[in-house]
Amino acid sequence: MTASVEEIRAEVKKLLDEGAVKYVIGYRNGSAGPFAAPAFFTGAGEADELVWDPTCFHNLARFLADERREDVCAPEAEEDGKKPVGVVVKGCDSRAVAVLLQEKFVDRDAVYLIGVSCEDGGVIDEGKLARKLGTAKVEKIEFGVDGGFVVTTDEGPIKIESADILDDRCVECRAAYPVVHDVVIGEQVDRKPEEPYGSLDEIESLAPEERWEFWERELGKCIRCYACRSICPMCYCDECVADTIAFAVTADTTADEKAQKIKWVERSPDNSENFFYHLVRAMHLAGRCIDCNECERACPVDIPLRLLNKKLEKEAKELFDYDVGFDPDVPSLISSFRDEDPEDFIR
Amino acid sequence: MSDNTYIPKLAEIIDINEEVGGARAVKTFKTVFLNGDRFSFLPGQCAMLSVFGKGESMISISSSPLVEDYLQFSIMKMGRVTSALHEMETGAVIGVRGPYGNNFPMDEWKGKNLIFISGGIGIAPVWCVFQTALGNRGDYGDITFVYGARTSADLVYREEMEKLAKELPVHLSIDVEEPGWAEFVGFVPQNVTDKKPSPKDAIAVTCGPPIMIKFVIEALKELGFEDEQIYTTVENKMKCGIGKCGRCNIGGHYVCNDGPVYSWAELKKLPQEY
Amino acid sequence: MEKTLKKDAFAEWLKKLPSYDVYVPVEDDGRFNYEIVGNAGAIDESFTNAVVGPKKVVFPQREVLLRFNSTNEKAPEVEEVLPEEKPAVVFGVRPCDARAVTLTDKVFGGDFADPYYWRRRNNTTLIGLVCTEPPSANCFCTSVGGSPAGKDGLDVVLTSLGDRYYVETLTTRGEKVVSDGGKVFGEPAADDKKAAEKVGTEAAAKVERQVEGVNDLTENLRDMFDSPFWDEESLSCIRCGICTYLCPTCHCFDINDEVLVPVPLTGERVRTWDNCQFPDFTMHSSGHNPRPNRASRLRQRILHKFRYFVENFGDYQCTGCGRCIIYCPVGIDIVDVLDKTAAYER
Amino acid sequence: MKKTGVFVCHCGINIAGTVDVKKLTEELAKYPGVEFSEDYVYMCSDPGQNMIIDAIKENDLDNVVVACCSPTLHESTFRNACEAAGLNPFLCEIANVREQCSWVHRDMDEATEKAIKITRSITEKVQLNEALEPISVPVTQRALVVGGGVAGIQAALDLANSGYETILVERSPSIGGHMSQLSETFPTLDCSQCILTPKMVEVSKHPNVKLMTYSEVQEVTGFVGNFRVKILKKPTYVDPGACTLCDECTKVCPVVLPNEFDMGLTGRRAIYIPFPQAVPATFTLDDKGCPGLLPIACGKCADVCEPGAIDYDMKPEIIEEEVGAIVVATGYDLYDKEKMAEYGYGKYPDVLDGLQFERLLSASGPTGGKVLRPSDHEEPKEVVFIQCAGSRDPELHCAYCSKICCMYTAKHAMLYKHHVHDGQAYIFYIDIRSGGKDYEEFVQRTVEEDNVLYLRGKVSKIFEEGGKLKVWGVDTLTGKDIEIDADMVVLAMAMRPSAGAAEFAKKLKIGLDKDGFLAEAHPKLRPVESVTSGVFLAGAAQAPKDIPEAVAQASGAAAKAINILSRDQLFHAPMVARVNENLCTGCEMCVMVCPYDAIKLEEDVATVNEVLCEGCGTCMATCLRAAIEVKNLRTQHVYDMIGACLVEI
Amino acid sequence: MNDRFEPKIVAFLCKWCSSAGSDLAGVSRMQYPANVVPITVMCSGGVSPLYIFSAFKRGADGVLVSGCHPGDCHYIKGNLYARRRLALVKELLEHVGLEPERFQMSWVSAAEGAKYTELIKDFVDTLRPLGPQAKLRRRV
Repeated sequence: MTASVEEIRAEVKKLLDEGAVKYVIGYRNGSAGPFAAPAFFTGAGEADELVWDPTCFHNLARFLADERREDVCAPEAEEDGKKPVGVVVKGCDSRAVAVLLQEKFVDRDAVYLIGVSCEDGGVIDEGKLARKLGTAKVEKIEFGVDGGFVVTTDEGPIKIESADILDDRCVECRAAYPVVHDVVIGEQVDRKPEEPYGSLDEIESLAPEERWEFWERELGKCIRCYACRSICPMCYCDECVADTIAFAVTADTTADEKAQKIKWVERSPDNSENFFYHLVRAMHLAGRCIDCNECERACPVDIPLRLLNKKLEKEAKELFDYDVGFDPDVPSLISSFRDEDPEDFIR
Repeated sequence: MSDNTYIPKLAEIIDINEEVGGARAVKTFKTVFLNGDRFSFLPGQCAMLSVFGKGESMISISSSPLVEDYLQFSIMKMGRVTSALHEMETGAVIGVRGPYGNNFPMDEWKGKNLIFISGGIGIAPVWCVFQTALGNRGDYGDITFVYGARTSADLVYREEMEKLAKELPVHLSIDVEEPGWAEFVGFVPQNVTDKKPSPKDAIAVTCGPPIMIKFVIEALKELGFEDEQIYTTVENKMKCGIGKCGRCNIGGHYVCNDGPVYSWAELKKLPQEY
Repeated sequence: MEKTLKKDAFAEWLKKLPSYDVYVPVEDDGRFNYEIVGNAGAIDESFTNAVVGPKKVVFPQREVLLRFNSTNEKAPEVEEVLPEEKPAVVFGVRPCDARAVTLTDKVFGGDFADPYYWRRRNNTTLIGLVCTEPPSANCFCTSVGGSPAGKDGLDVVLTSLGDRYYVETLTTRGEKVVSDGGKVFGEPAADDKKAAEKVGTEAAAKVERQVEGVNDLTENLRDMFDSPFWDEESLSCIRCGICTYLCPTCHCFDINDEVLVPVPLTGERVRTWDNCQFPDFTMHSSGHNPRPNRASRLRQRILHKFRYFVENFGDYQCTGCGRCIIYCPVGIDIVDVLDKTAAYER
Repeated sequence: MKKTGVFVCHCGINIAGTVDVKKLTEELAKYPGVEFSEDYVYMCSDPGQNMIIDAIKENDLDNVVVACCSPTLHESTFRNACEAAGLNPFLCEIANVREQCSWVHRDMDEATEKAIKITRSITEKVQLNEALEPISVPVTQRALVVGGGVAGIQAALDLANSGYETILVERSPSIGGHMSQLSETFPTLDCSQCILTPKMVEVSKHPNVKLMTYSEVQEVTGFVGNFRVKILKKPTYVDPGACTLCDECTKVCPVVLPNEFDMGLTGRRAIYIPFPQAVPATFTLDDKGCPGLLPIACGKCADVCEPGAIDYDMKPEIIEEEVGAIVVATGYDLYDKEKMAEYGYGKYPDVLDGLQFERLLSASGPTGGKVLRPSDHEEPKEVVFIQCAGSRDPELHCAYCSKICCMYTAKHAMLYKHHVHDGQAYIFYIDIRSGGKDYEEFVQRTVEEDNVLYLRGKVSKIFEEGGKLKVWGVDTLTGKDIEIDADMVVLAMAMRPSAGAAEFAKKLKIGLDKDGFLAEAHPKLRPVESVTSGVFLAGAAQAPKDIPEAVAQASGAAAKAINILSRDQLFHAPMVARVNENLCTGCEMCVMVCPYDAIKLEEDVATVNEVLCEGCGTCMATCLRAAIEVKNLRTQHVYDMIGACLVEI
Repeated sequence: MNDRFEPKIVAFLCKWCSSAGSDLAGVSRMQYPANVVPITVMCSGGVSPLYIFSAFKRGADGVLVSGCHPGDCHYIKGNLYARRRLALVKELLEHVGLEPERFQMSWVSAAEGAKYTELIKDFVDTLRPLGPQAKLRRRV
């Protein structure tokens, strides 16, 4: 089971009614199939369009970057500008907010976090669903009353066990209950995955050459659409190594500065460029990725990006006992060290 | 050589003149083609210059087609390619492809008075048409030049301008007072208003920073110019120069093909996307 | 010229095309892509539509335009690099994707015909496969002038009739490929043509998604440039490049110099796909950006496809393949957006 | 393009013997941006430097690369030459083709190829270099000396005598340190108090010295030339101006505490003067022992104090001072008692440490200079001295040698013999380290004149039996087991950095060595400097040392401090971090990693205090958005250098 | 010249310890292979992962980062940040299948000329049998 959509709607309605928030970022039904889509609610009347189902994949913390850049819903009145933005956050999403708070990218009072506990639920994996159902046309996906999912196809509703179609990120989730929040809808749960890094077992068991072949094949597919970075709540940098143009240009930026912007990566989607981009991105997310797996979901060519990020999450935990996105007040992974950090790899 | 328009012709820089120094440096380059390549163009057209290893940049041709010895480009140091150009010395070889874009309809202007109004590096596209008009002096009526920059040190072609001032009305301006400056102080549009060129049988060609163009046009309208009498050029980021790469469009217009020259009558119909 | 081809003879046909790069849709974990194969057994008919259409064959994501080097101290040497004159044949082309190629033809033709594109295009034979079912629930080809059995851009059309294909050859390029096949083809039965037409008609009826007020689309979009509509619709846009990279009609590109060796300078001038949804697409080196936000970029995408392209080339620049809908990670749905323009109060 | 001049030094045959300098010069001449490339036999010679100067002028060079020896040797030489030619010195860089190339390779082809890569890579770097100006910082011409032992006193006197106002901070009520506890000093056996007291008085009376006893440095901010220090002045509850030293108060004080000065061999009252010669001469009320400072509970001292010098309401004070340089002389402590339980230390009253024994020997000590056993006040006839108690024992205790114990144990044994003529002194030792002027002779005297028995070996066990301390050991020279029935055992305990030194080092941002002593900037060449510029080390805080060494280092530290204070301005290397405000999102990660607290957030954007920044670049590697870079070693510099290293020749 | 494969190695040496240590190797006339081109940085803490990836991309067969021993850092703790950061880089490179031997980190003090010499010898010996690093290298 999971939180009730009515309660979420009621909360959103209340916030908008009271004018406590600028707007609320939540989910609506997508127009193109059974999946939910991000939605921006500005009036209490719209709250009934909000949905909560196992297709609420999106990590809505992503949109806080647009908010900070003032690239969204330009505040109409000064007064409005000071109000927080309401965001519906799952456990994983709340960890993203925790990292954004840790990095002071977002002020705590600039957001009103409407936490939703996933309880024993989570989001589904589209691929697993497709494999499970074949060509049947899916119309609706809901949480089952006592766990699992109910998927309605053109042939009627069927019950599917959670294990069959639950996304890997949820299988290995350590924060089904939001870690930071202003309100939480749903029960407090303390879900402990049996194997928090189980999805890495297979690749880690491969020989180095096999791993290389795996990644060469997978990253070779990359078309560099940058959806992985665009959808990532942590990829909020104005300027990225992948961009060859200097974005942060002001009247003071000299021609030399623009001319010297390093071309770390060419736009050519070939092997070394793709590797460089993905390696840098993985490093950049080390200690920051909270495993919302949005990059992998967004990827149109199905690169298992999660296996890169998850690896570093695991190493951060095992080498440095560092947990990402649980406490906004601790120093970040790479801006701290412990005296006992391992150095057996150093000669 | 192939007729593949993407392949630049090699050209040697034979002369470099440092017009403006400092952070917004401007240099004027004269180039001649190697390998017997030829290039015919019309006033207002542009060429894509290559610095190999750095890339390409679309630059207006400043010399007149009447000059056959060289092509001239006045370039402000701006980004990767223009900075590399500014680092070059005479004898260096660059790539040139083009010409691209449309041109000023100078044939239609025959018999008319021409007023050239430009600011800063905006003189580059105007200089070509201006020189061409001078070269065909008999075809046109009065020729007036209004030109301004932020400071006297930012004036491009200052020497040439001062020589020309002996032959025709040249109205220079700088934005703020400077010791020793005897001419107009203020913005270019104010200078236009001050000099009151007559709209009668006249064509105004203006180029400069967008904000200047906006106010020059207002000033000209005040003076009674019709939209059809005012011409300007537009710049947008370009990569191919031939209407394919998809980025320089203003609405359905591709500046590289359909521009850069527009009469104000044409341009005001287009969406504000430049 | 009409023929039939037994499905189990497909592999035979491929064997007869040794001089071609043969592209066939290949499945990888539920997603299809056109890949060069030595010998495919058959076209996997369960294939929905490839992630990236045959656009990549005629307009690859990366193409070297020229090579330069300055080993010689004075002038750099510049070498034109045109694609190899190697014929390619693409099997299993969906009508929407084939029609899309006719649209990129328009862009790369004209006054400055693009030699790279045409070198590939003229060497590419597109073998279509009529959709028996709409490949996805988000197909809307019939709204934008296409059909599951459309023939535009195809050289040969295959229509599945049980255990065999009905084969229509439309062009001389197609004839070559079919005649290379020689005896693998049979002659059609009398009612095969009818049966094949029926397949297309039935499939067309199953295309569920329709753009409302499609006839007024261009007109509706005419006065919407400055509308707040784009702000509202683009709120969840994350400015990634999926919609346009995967679009079979999108053709925008970037040109960059890639330095392979800094000293002595050696490198390539490379054209790569580019994308109007990327913020740097239109950014001047001064930092000024004529399309500075998501709204202006979404507007560009829609207006380009449904207004500017119509003005310049007389056609929508969209063939209704549905990829941008399927793959958009935030559920931006071009049909929905277009529908809303019809209803939008201007 | 900027015009680079490349100057290749042969260094006689040091470089030219392995690197084909002609080829190196020619290859560089072809490199993009290189306008001038020449070689010469000794670039650092006058003609060599003139060659550079002339070439800069004649070719209008924008920057210079000298391919020569390590930059640690001649970087400043060549930078000065460039400056002489009117070029900013930071536009000159050194390509190290000697230590990192010609000297470590034999094959000329390989070495030449590598030299070309190194020089090209430095050429790439220099082409991106900016002209920089050293950062000038005004200097507060005052000093702080922390620690009032002999080292601190000496440093303070040297500073004060040079005309600089000096604050001397001592945490105990009197200055003097451990030296004031000693009886006589080796090898001259002059009376420790007699030689120290005049210095103590001098420093306390010096017009340039501000003495702050019973005070602790709480916080140090700022940087060389401009430190801000917060000093906590603990309340003594006695007004030193009013106190007449009549001593009535101690007579009525009911609280007895161990006397630190006598190393706990005696007691003292809660209100006390540490020792008769204490400076400042005033009483202190130890609030840890006084019954809660509640006049209701006690108040006897105030009752008897005629001048009314006692003020129970005295509060701790925080005093802020600004100084330009800091000398740290926080001294040492002896190794913890608990850790020496194997020798019965702390368990048997007659097992003493060296300082306790000093007190027994001292005329002002608890026994008035008689050697008596603490347990029964009998004269010990058999005394065992054990050296290296805790030292040189990497398994169980301290790995290092405490250095002074050999000498003071010899002195102890000798003085014991002078007091107890019929007594026997045994010394267990590992080996005798008596390096120092007249030290070896002193040890020999102990053996030969005073018949002290040196036993080479370790003591395995000490236990009490029949009123004697049984000492079991082995004489490793003879291989025999030894058993001594001793009346007293004196342990030459290891020296440790004084308590709180580690914490204090943190406040100063100076490092500690592996043993916890304060780390010097360089073990050979910068032995009195810490890694933080403007902070200098003196005395046993840096490493175990004896009095003359401590005093010498104190004078050295003072001289180094004067070096700074004597200038109106300091110059700081300008290769410091710079923030691109457009990119900074204010995540504070750079702030967290900066070892010098040089980065602060101002209006949500990182701001670098250029004076504090040492240019390490950790911020640069940490910043997630490349918003902070070190001048003249920006990412771009390194990027281009990497490229040059990897191009095939 | 023989045909033996000569790996190209980029070494990032901190100025205060490792670069000084390599200077000492020079002063002591120790001999090691010429495959390493050193780049002196101020502190190992300033070595960005980008440098390492970029070196591999541009054709390095091996990359070495060397700093002061823990506790000896001229900048107090820069090397400890490097230790953590580069441990992750190493894990990541191995995870994608780069031969683990190709990236090395070491502590070399100013006094350890001999250690530096051994390190380089061993590194070159380890890389030789691996052949050129083609995985992350850009296509030429």
